[in-house]
Amino acid sequence: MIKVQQEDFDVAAELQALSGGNHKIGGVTVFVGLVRDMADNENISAMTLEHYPGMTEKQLEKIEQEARNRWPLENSLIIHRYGRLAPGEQIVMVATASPHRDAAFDSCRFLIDWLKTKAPFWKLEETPDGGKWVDARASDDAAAERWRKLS
Amino acid sequence: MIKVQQEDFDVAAELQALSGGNHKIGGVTVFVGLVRDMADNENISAMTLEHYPGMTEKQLEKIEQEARNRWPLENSLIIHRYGRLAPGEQIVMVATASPHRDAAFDSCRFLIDWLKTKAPFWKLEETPDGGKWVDARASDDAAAERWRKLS
Amino acid sequence: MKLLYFAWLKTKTGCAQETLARPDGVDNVQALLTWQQGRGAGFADGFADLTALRVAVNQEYADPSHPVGDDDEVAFFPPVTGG
Amino acid sequence: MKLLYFAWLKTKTGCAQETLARPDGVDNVQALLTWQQGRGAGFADGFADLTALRVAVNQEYADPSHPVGDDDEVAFFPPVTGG
Repeated sequence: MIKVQQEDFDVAAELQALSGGNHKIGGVTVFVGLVRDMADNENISAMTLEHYPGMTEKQLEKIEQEARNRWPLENSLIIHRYGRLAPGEQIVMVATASPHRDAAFDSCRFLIDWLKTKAPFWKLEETPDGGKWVDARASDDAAAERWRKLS
Repeated sequence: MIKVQQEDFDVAAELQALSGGNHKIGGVTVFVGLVRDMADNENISAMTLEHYPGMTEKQLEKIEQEARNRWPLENSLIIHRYGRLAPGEQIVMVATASPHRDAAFDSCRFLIDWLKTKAPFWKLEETPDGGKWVDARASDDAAAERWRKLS
Repeated sequence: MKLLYFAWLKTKTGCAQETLARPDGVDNVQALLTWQQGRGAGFADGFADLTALRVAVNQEYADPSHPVGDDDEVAFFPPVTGG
Repeated sequence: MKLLYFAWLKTKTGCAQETLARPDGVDNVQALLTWQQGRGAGFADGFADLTALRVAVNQEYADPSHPVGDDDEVAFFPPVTGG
């Protein structure tokens, strides 16, 4: 399931919806990304996430489908917020549920790695010097590239 | 933090305690293990987790300390239950919080991999043929061995 | 065709979204990028370094050789930084 | 010394925990394992395949050469299956 939303999300409720009542599930891996108050040695007072409505959902659905093709998943979830967020706020949640923990771990990491290089979101950080668009990181490309070799 | 307990745990409350108010944290990875109703093609009606009180806590503390030595973690948590559990119930929760998602993912997986081969717990499954002690799996040893090479 | 701009490209061009007739001879992404570079100061600046830009046609990532037609939605943006 | 047994080893030996004087000449884990094999049917069965067992001395994993003393807590159990 894909959710692109401005409002916050409740990790416990989402996990309950993901795995509740399905007794084939042996492991659930979850990643939650949070807004930090510091990046590249600069203080961040807030961050605004811009996105491309329509394309975002399309890309996230493709990424999720790819994970479902690669791993034996009972369920999966991607939630990504947009709009203005303060330090400590939740940005993104990725969760995968599988009979086996290796599949749950690998697929969860795959989803967040690919999302970071494919889903059309852009971060504008509010710093003491004003707003700064975050640069894409080569390490994120490398992380996504890891998974390309598997296909 | 280590918790060895009979009672269930609340993932949301534990995550709040793990990361709440710490704005250096950029990513939290969580693994939750659940009781399955099927293992090796046999129906499981319930499972009893036996443990070695004292040694369990000691081993989990060593494992957690090793993770804190290897990765830049802001916080970490291992909760493991013992006693009789029904399918769908939570067995174990491992969570790590770090400024960086790679550290959060690697350390979380390290903790669950090592826990599975080091922490003195034993599963007794209730099957239609009676109680069966679960055999240790070579794949779990291999998973833990992966991490040994790093040290 | 409908053109969209995101993040600092929106700031530099001063444009979030526009609808216009497909320029003469512009039939793929590369031609459209070249055309953008000649539209004036803001666009010239935003499209100066094409390696810093990504293009999507109808919400799918597209290479320079990808065709563009009259009814297409074409988006221009820097590499994504979500997650 | 205090001896503990877990999982199917507890079932086979019929013993969860016992306190006894250290047997003569038993000064390491290997000697204690050999001594266990000679204690009668349940113990002989439980300790028949030593590769299927793990030993902890004072709650730390111990090799066969690890010394055991009068005040030690020694635990015997199959490979762990938690998580």
